[in-house]
Amino acid sequence: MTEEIIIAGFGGQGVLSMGQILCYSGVMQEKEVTWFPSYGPEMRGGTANCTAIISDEKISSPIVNVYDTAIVLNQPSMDKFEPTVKPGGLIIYDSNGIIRHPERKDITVCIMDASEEAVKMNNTKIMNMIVLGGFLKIKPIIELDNVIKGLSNVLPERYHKLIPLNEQAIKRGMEIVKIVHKA
Amino acid sequence: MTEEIIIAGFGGQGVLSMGQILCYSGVMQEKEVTWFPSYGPEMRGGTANCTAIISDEKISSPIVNVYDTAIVLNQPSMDKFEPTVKPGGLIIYDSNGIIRHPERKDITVCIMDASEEAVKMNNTKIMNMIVLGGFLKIKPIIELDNVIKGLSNVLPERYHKLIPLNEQAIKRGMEIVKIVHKA
Amino acid sequence: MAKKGDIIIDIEKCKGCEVCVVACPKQVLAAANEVNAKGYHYAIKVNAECIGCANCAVVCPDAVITVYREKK
Amino acid sequence: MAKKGDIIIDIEKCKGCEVCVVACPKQVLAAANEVNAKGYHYAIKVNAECIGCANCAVVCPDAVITVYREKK
Amino acid sequence: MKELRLMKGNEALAEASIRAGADAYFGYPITPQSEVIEYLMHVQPEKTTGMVVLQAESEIGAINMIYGAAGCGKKVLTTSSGPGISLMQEALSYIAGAELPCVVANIQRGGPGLGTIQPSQGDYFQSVKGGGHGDYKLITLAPASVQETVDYVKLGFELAFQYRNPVMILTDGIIGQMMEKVELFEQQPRITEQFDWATKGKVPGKDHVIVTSLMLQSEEQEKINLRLQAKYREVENNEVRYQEHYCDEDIDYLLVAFGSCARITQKSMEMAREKGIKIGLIRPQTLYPFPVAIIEKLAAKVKGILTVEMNTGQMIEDVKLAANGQTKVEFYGRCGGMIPSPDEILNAIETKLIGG
Amino acid sequence: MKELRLMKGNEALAEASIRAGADAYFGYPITPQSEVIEYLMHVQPEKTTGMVVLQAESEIGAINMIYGAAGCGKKVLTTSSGPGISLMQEALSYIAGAELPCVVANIQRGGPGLGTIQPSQGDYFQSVKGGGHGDYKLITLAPASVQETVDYVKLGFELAFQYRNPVMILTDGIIGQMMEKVELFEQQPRITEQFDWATKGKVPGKDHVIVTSLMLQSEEQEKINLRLQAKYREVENNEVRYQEHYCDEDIDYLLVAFGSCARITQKSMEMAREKGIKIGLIRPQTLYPFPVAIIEKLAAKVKGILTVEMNTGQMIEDVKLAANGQTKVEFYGRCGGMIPSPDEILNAIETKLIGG
Amino acid sequence: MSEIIKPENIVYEKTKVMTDKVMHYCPGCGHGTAHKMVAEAIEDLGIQNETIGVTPVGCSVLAYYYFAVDMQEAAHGRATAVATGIKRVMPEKYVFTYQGDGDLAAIGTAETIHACNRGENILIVFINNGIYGMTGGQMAPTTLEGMKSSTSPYGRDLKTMGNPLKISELVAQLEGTYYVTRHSVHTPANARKAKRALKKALEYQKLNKGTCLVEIVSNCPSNWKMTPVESNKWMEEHMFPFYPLGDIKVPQQ
Amino acid sequence: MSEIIKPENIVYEKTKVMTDKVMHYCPGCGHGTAHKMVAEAIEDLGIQNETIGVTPVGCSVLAYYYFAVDMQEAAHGRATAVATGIKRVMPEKYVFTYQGDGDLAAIGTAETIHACNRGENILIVFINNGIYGMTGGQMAPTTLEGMKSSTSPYGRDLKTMGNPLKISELVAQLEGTYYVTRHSVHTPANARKAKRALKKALEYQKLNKGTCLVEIVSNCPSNWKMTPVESNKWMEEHMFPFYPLGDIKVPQQ
Ligand SMILES: Cc1ncc(C[n+]2csc(CCOP(=O)(O)OP(=O)(O)O)c2C)c(N)n1
Ligand SMILES: Cc1ncc(C[n+]2csc(CCOP(=O)(O)OP(=O)(O)O)c2C)c(N)n1
Ligand code: SF4
Ligand code: SF4
Ligand code: SF4
Ligand code: SF4
Ligand code: SF4
Ligand code: SF4
Ligand SMILES: [Mg+2]
Ligand SMILES: [Mg+2]
Repeated sequence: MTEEIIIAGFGGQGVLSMGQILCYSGVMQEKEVTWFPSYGPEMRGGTANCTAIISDEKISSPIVNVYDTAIVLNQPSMDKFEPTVKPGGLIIYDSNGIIRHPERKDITVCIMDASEEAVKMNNTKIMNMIVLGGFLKIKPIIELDNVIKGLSNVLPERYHKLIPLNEQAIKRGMEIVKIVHKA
Repeated sequence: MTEEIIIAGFGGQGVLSMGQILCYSGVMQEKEVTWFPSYGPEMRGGTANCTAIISDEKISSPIVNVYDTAIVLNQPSMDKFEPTVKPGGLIIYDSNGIIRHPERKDITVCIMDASEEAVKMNNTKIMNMIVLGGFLKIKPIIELDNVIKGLSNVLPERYHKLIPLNEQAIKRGMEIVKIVHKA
Repeated sequence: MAKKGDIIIDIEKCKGCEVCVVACPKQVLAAANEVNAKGYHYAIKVNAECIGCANCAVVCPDAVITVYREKK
Repeated sequence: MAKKGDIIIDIEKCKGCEVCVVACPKQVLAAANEVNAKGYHYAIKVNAECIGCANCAVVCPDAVITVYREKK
Repeated sequence: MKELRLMKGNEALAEASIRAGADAYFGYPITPQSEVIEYLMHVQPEKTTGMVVLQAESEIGAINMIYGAAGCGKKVLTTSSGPGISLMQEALSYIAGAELPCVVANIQRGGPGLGTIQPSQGDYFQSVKGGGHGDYKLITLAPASVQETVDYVKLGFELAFQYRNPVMILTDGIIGQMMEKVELFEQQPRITEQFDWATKGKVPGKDHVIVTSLMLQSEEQEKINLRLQAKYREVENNEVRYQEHYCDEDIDYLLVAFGSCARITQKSMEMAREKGIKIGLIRPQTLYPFPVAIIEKLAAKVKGILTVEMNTGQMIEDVKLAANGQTKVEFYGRCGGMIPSPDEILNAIETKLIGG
Repeated sequence: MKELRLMKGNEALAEASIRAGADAYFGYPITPQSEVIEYLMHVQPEKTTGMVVLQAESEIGAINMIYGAAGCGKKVLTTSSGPGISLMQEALSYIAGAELPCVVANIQRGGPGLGTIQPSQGDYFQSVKGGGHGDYKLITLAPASVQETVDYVKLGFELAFQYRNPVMILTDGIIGQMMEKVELFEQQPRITEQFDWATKGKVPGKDHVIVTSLMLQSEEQEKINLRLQAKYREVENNEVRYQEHYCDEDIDYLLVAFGSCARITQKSMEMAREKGIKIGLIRPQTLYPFPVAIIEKLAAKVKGILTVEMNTGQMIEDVKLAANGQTKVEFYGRCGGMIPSPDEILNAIETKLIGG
Repeated sequence: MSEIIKPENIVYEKTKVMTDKVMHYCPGCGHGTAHKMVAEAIEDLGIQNETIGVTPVGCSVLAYYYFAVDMQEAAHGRATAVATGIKRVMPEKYVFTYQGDGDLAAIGTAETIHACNRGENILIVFINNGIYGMTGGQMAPTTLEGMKSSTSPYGRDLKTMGNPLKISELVAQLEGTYYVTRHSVHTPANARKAKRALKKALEYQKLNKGTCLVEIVSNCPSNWKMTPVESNKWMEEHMFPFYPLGDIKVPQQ
Repeated sequence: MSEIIKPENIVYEKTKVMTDKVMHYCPGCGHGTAHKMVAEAIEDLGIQNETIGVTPVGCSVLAYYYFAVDMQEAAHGRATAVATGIKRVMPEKYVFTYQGDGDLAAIGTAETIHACNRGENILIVFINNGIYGMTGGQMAPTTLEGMKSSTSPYGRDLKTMGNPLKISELVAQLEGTYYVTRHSVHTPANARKAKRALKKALEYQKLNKGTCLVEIVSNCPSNWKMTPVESNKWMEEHMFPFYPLGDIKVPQQ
């Protein structure tokens, strides 16, 4: 198993930590992982993205051009990464602010109202966890238990009290993810 | 004909310009010439030396380790350069301040009381010209006419009135040089 | 009486920094609830008090405001 | 009365700069007519007025003067 | 106790320097390596091991602080990238000339000039041939993972002190920026040894110590150079490190790649082997000393060699020198911050190496 | 009218720059090249041709002034030696990346570090492989006489503008300090051409001009690199220059040497030929581009090649790459400011090349 | 109101000395406003085609895309050396550098001091935001005591990290500087004042009397980790007391 | 008089903190005297074995042969960075640099300013002879107006070559400097005063209060093309008016 994932959105949406949590969770499950941020001037203010790879084998490059899964949280990222999903791959996106929805027919397309849901849960910061839940529902490459363990690695001690909320968000995400199109 | 000459003494004795004059004179006589100064911290205050090569052929290296002629104006230079004269070569030196005279028997040794003579001529600055005269007497590789032409190249225009004095010095040198030992 | 003025904001280029908002002497400006394609809550006019003083435009780092003032 | 002093100059290390000469309050020093092995007109004592004030030695860049003074 | 962590390459490098018992880090920010100093400033090793961390006014400031502290016999390191490393060339030549130990890491980005901040391997020549003036060598280590980055910090200090020579860790923005699992070695004590070549206050009864790279007399300067060369020969004899894949089998083709690029190349190799191509890979872990002997040996038996680099062709010269005309040596590379994909390299194997 | 003079290499270089129509010289003193700026300050070309001469606060200041003035499409040069040239590496990479024309002369002295001020050829690698970061090349000219120094200043400017590339004149303390006969070319006019790539004030109706070496997008940065590489291939095809001695005869052995060292080697060659040894000499006048083809051709027919350098063995790598295993390549060198004598080289010919 | 919106009523629009390229700066960053003031000064003086600018390495590295004048991009810290090169071969042009505090006052200290000491007839526009913006918020020479940055995460400690550097006051001491002044662009009034200073400085360039330096104390909302509006307030409260606005050296008649 | 010459009567001899090596300086060069004063200060304080010195590139490059303390030779201009590296890892040692005006105030400007601005607890001994001695008499940043050098053969022209730089006054402005003073060593009285200043500066190093800089205005008979005695006179007449002797910054109690 090798899963190559791009996670992309605006800065502040928590795309980098989403990737890190995935990787930490992978480590808990004794997988090989790599995480690679986009860095550069575009990091500031504008968009942010990272590549997370989770695999049973040693990982060659932490940077790839095509992905098994694209997790997309804004329109520019949609425009940039839709074409990079491998045929048969998955795109999963938050509906908020998306004007042009994915059009490819050779990939699985999932939509989530994660931002909306986060507002409902009174914490916009957990939007990324909701999306993560959605992804794990569609591709259950890591068990929820290990994700929770991973979380406790990413979060500094003083935030550990937030873990139950995050868990809740992940679970909620698993519920609300909708498959729009199946490859 | 190739003549490789080292000229060495204290800074201020005019060893560098003696070499340059020789080279300019060589050019007047359509010879190939190179002139190479010793440069480095030892240039300042202490000793100074230069290598002048005059040849009918293209000159390979402007720096050599052994010389056809050593022109020596102080004791440290005597110590340093006596051993570097090729067997059969020439050493020519000013007597002033020399404690240890050359001992080699395989080279021609000439002595000059050039400093003394310069004082007599009321111009210590022409000591080097006197020595040059001595050298040209022993090794007449360049004609006096050409030396005078060379001089007018080295001396800035405003000093051209000094050329006759220099000529006189060279001629005097030719007179006073003494062969101490012949190889 | 203050002159009458108006402004045009190039909202797609606006970065929603709100520097114009605090610079306006007439509280003409505010951040929109909506975001533009870049995700910024762009500036919008919220009243018609504009006097064309150009304060907003002068401090707008992205030069996205054009200011008009009635001549008379 | 001034103390009596004396100096020793390491003439082979002296560079003949004459800085000591002008520093001596008693005109004890002068440049020799002779040169040392390095070609310098080294400093020499020309009178016996030395008071051991060490002025010459302090300013000697090459630290070649040692100064003695009678203790009493 | 060894510790398993998921860390960014740059942060792992910083942590490894603390654990290796470094006495000081001096550096200046530049992308993609600023996390090294940021991590150190955050962790404040001064309060635990006593390691000093200072942001210098420039890379020139930093590397000359390194010179000073290394001259005291201390374990010191700096890190930078392309332009910053170029500014250090004068001082690196001084450090090599004065035979001082230190570790410098170049987290390479694309050049020339300001270039791009994306990963590259364009500073190979600078590291292994000598970007500074005069004849000197940097021992150059090329990690291909966060784990190796950590290990090479420790190894780097060991080699630096063993040979009294600067050690370059030549890595890139991929390895500096990526997170990977890493096993951290235990905290090492800081050195207390009083090296007799180091300035530490004159020892009564002994001559004072001089740290210098100057020798005005040519005869003496030549002797120093010959001593350095003798040391380099020793390094070449003893310190070559590389990883080989399938090279003891009966291979027809050989790949040579280093650092992050070797990881990708390895994948391409596996893809090629699945297609039945008998191909192996040499990954030099030391770029200087270069694994000449093994490549020379393999060159005698393969039909061709392909070097893969994230530049326009630099290590290929060392591969050619090692192969010495025994077989053809081809090149595939991407540059300017572009990273080759396994498919591209496979394609190069099929067209340039086999078809070519 | 051409003029015959007896001049010091450094002064001749300075005079040649005035006559080549240079617009500016920026430099910083360092032995053995300070006569360049001293000559210019003395002669005051500002009053005749208008050429500006400025002593910068450092070599880094000087080379960045060069960048600025070259970016205006002006003919500019600087000179330095070892440590100073090392400090210029960042900016040289910038200049190459921004494709600006300029001439830089390195009057080499012995390294590494502060080394010695005596002549050396230890900066060969730095010049031809790239001492700065990233993939770039300096066109490198190696004069062997004061005359060639003068000629290469003119040629250097021509090549610099033709290829929009920095040109390095790689010479040494021998040639810089020696006086020799030299024929000076006539005064050239200063350029008045308004290059469209140069900043000179925006031309109405046209886009403003940007001089930069930055391109953050990797795809674009790669394109720039590939364009540079294409230019370098053109340089390699068109600009190789070398002198050959007896190479069209039936020779058994070949010598390769450059610059001042080649003069001495030539003498040794004549001595060897007098002894009946059939031997020739290639003297590369361009070190980059290197005369690969001729050496490759000769390597096929000779029994061995000896390179002679005033370093510990640098150009030998390019000779080996050119020979590509067809024949053995040996090395003889002196370093640290030492200069080989014709006898020594003859001895190396007899022992290393023939006997070895 | 739309009757007001017609070309002849325009009282303020983007200057033609700036291009249409969207600037890459973070929302509310003073760099954009500072750019505008420089460009407007150039426009007002009608010297667009006689001006050559030099950008630094720092957030404003890409400023060459935004100024519609001929531009060169200098290596980190070397802008004044590059400008010296330009001005010496093109003395009739107006030459300016645009530099951040890291660029001008850390790595570029020698070039800055010596260009000023030589009295190069250039304008230095110095953006002091107390931080290395581009590289992600490391400490700059001008970072205030106690101020947090990614390399002073617990606040700048004067004992180990040195003192905030008033480089403008320093260069004002040099004979070579003609006009040194400190401004900000965070309010309309301040921005307009800054522009007047920039215009003056460019006009002085014709006199060949020496270097002019206009410091602009600015913000870096991203790395200060504040909203733009908060950052401007913080700047007033913390930066201005240490870096007081106003003229530091004015031409002596 | 020979009865006076006996060991117990010695009142002045070469300090043990200097080696027996013959110095390579030109006759009458102030470097030698300055060396002695530094060495005597070290001797007086009894800190020979706790002192580490840094020599520059300049005429005093070989000073490491003359000081009998542990020494490092720094690259041109970088002595204060090297000293920073030493002092930071060996804070209990006394660390000094010995630098010429080219080294400290031209190529090394950034390192000098920033070491002083950080307040590194080191002593900088700054030999200002208004010229590049070692390389044969080129213009230094401190060369006076109109003064001739091999790169200002018609005298320093302020318009094109910049102004003589008072770097001591400049660094005295920085918070990080604790004690900045200017002396000479050309007369016995001046030399003794310089030594007292050097001693004070070394003593201050124990307090960890910042950088001390002792400037010594000195001569370069060889490149000024004067006899040593003439050069000292010229120095008094021309250098001192521009570089007045005395304290520039003294510790505030
Ligand atoms: C030689 C070199 N060193 C370091 C860098 C990395 N670098 C780029 S910008 C920068 C600092 C920018 O800070 P500042 O000058 O204050 O500008 P700002 O971004 O704050 O406007 C640094 C250190 C570089 N590009 N080159
Ligand atoms: C990088 C570098 N640039 C230039 C030089 C040449 N250089 C040696 S000493 C010196 C100047 C010395 O002048 P100063 O610092 O005033 O010392 P002084 O000799 O006058 O005591 C220069 C330019 C060098 N060695 N290294
Ligand atoms: S022009 Fe003046 S009044 Fe109108 S919106 Fe702008 S700031 Fe407000
Ligand atoms: S100042 Fe400009 S960019 Fe900022 S919110 Fe207002 S209009 Fe938008
Ligand atoms: S000790 Fe004093 S009196 Fe004696 S010679 Fe020296 S200066 Fe003169
Ligand atoms: S000061 Fe010293 S070196 Fe100079 S003349 Fe006097 S004794 Fe000799
Ligand atoms: S990082 Fe700071 S200085 Fe740079 S653009 Fe963003 S806000 Fe402005
Ligand atoms: S050149 Fe000048 S500074 Fe150097 S030793 Fe000679 S007199 Fe002293
Ligand atoms: Mg800044
Ligand atoms: Mg000096």
